[in-house]
Amino acid sequence: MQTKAVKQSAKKTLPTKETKLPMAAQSSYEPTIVAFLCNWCSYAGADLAGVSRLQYPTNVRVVRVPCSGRVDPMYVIKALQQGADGVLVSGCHPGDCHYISGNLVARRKFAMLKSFLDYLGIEPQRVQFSWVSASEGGRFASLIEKVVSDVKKLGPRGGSAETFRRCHANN
Amino acid sequence: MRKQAIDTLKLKKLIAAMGKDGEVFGPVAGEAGEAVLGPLTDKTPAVLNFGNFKLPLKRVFFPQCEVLSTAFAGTVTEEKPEHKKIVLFGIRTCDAKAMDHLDRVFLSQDAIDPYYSRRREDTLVISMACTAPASSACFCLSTGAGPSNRAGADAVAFNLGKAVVFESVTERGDAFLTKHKTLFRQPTAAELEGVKRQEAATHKKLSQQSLSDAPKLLKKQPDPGRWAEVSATCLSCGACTYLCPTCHCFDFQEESVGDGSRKLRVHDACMFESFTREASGHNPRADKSKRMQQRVMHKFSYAPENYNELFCVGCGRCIVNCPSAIDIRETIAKVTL
Amino acid sequence: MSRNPYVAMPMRIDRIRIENDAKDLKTFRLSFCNKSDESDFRYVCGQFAMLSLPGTGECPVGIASSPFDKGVLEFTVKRYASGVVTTALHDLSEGDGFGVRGPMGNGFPFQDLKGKNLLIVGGGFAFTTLRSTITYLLDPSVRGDYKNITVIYGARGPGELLYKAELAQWQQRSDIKTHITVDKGSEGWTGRVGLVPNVVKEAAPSAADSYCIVCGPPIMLKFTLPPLLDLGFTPDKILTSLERKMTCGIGKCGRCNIGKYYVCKDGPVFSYDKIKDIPENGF
Amino acid sequence: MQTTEKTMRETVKKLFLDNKVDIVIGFQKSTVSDSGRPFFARSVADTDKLVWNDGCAANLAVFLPKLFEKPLRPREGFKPPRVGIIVKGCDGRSVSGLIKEKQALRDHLIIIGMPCSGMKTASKNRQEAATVGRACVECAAPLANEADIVIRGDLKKPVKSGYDRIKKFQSLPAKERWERFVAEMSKCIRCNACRQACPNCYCAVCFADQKKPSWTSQAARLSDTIVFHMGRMFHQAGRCVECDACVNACPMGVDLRLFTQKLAHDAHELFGVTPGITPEELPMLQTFKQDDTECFITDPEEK
Repeated sequence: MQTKAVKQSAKKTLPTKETKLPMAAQSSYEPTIVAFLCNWCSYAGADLAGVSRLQYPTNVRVVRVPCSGRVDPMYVIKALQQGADGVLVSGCHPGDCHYISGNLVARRKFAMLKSFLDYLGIEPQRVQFSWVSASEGGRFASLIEKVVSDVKKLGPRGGSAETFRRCHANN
Repeated sequence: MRKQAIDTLKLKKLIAAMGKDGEVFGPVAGEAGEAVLGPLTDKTPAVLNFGNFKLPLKRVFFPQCEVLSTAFAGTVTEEKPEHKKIVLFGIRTCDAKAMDHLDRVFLSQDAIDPYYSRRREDTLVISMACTAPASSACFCLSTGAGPSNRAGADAVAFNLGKAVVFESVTERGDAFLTKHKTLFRQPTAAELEGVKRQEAATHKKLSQQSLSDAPKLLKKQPDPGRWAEVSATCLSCGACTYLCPTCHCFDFQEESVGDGSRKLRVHDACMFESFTREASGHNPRADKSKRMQQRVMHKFSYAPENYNELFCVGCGRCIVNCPSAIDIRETIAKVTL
Repeated sequence: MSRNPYVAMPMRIDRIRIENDAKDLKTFRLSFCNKSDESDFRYVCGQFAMLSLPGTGECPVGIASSPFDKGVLEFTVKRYASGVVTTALHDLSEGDGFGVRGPMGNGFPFQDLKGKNLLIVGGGFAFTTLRSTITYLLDPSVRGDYKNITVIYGARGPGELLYKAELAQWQQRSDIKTHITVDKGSEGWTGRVGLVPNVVKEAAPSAADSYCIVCGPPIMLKFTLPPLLDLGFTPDKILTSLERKMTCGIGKCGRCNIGKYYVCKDGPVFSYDKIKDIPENGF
Repeated sequence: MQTTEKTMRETVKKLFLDNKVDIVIGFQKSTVSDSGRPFFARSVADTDKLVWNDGCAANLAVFLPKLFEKPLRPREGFKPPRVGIIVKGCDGRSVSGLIKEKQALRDHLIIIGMPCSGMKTASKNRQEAATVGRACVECAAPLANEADIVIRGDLKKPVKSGYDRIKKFQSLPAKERWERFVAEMSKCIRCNACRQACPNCYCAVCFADQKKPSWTSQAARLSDTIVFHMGRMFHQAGRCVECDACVNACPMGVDLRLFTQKLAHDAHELFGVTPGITPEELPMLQTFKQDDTECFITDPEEK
């Protein structure tokens, strides 16, 4: 493998010193989950969970999108690269889409994406998809609990995805 | 210019001795059996009979991606080029010649590139003359480089089978021969004759067609329609430029890392549509025929005007690796017809 | 070792002025963060610099201040919707900092211009380095070196004219003749209406013992060059400034190559005879 | 093969003589080897330069979108060119896909189907001799199904399923899969040859070249390279016809097929779609069925 050899040689001979950038110290592992929630159902579901004073882990960072169909697969890939430990996409249940079929198109897309990322070696627990309606505050809370505990079980992304993540790796 | 010889069996000793001057790199067997540029050690001896590396030598001095500065909290820190002594042994003469070309760009007196110049200073280049073309796409004679040209190297080696004859080119090369004089001996008359014979024999195996007229012909500004014709099957990828030993276009990229950022210098290619696209949306080279024209003209017309040298060494990498098998020699012939 | 040409010197924004009605042109007045940079930064009107925003990128901008303006540099930046750096620059406020790499390019050849009449023709946003030049020429210490100075400056509309306060000052002066024109007038505009090439034809300054400096969009150059040639300006006496996408600014990265020249190193100022036969000149 | 070549030349010549085409995209002999390289024949005189041999591996469909692109300011009386194209089975699938995605005009296109017996691809390492590519070994449809003219000759026997390698890779632990993926990615020099050679990559501005937002940079940083390839490959979901144009174009010998083939495999397994063959009306990811799979959906209430 020529590239490898040349890259290694380049590395050995020409070490560009790369200043380590200060990072927030992490004592106990709390993963960061980026959640893309559709405006009409899942975001409202999250709201309901809050209003109902349901407890769920604080690891989730919500991005409100108009529809699960609006979520470009690149969002998921980019979130993982930029350091998210897990990504959740959630929309309306099939049949309930505000735009009639946005979530059904999304379903095909994410069936392919999840299978593809899994195949490349990104643990399936890191990329999850679900349906939560506006009335399912409880379901939302237990969904977040499940996703966070799944990702926690995998441990910090020192494993398979380390090379991918830009924050720490000097690659 | 001095000549010294060494028995091939002693080459290992020489490489070990060179290791004291810096890390020694040369052609070693890669995983798939092809020769790659790697560290020469006891366990990985130099492969002396090889075509050429897939990747051009420029990447050692001008890596595809390097960090120029780091910014954090409003302060920009310069990443200074570091000193690291290297010896390159047994690389191809066309690649060395290409470094001579790049020197003219990166070491031009009005603005010296500190990164390139540091690496160039720290590297001793010992090339090895070719004995046969690496592929049917080799055309080094046509560009004036030739299989045993001396430019860009500190010393050139000739592999005669039982012995290797070294010829110094620069003062540094001279110093290298002096430093290891205990390992070298004076070449015999037969060996000197052998070098000459080898050079002549290799010349015969190469295409004799000369491209020295190209700058004159291209200066006449070929018809744009011809450029469109020759670039019709071009896919606008960067395989030709990224693998070219003399192409040196680059770009700066900013990379955000955590709360800070890094400024990178990365290779870029004039064949990409985005290369000259301006913020206003205007693109002076929006058409691929214009980009092909730029690449060919830069190598065969502008560079000769500025540096009196064709910026092509005839290594043939662009021909072999082009997905559409576009041949730069044919392109020039067609547009200047 | 000399200065790393790829590393910018830090500067601070002292003042931001919005120049036009469309609010996409802002003039940044900068001061040097390091005193040593100030003494190192020697420039000639017509040169440019790379404005460098860490984490975003760089863009080349002509220097709009005059070398006689001590301790400050001014840059007028146009924001483009698809321009990453120009948009980020426009989002900055006074007191913020960014980097400047330069000065770059050749600038106007004042040695050759000494003792000559000067015609300065500018169009639109390209007036920045011409403002630098005019301010420089009007300085009492150098004004005597040059003969008559005529300025023709046009913009699309009155709201798009740059440096309005200075334009008004120049019009009051007797040592410079200023023609200001707009393509299309608006309410309250009492000045001239007409395209730059037509104003050149009308004003018809003598080409005898003269140099012409003309900067503007390619389309303006295309139509202004013929009347200038008709007036008797020879191509070697017509100076213009080109623009190209640039990265390094020192003639290495290959982006701004036109013919055998690099706009960043051999230009941006070229006499018309040097570039008129290069097909990629843009006009 | 020689008679096939002769028939092909005659056919193309006739198209020109009958004034049915303006351009025919075919192959001509390369300057450095015997293999074919892309060639635009524009007149009867050019037809003698056309070749057909076992080195005609390039996917010629890649040129179609640009040929049919309507200029920004079309001249009066602008008409798209009438194009003839020499296709193998894989190229034919690409052409069908492009027609479906409105990148090629069916009524301006004459598809000339060639009997493909498998193409040898030039070795990425100069020492090795050219061998029949994996795409050809695993090809299930060597003859274009939408051809207007079919040239007879030796046809490769189609295989039933070429997904053994995918299944084997799938059975490896996630860590090993990722390592292999990263090893392939680290060979990449970001020359974009894969993208440019792919008929499906016709976007006016590729996501990788976008500046606002900037998805990935041109910097050959491993992390950015991974984003580029993940993005580019996933854009082929339900569209990849397994022609291996990307693999053949890659100067560094990156085994992209190992990954793109998974998308083709999934399109078939999950949605019953074989791009370029299944006569569906819309591209796979632009449509849906009520009963599409839900097997990947997380159900928090499930124990």
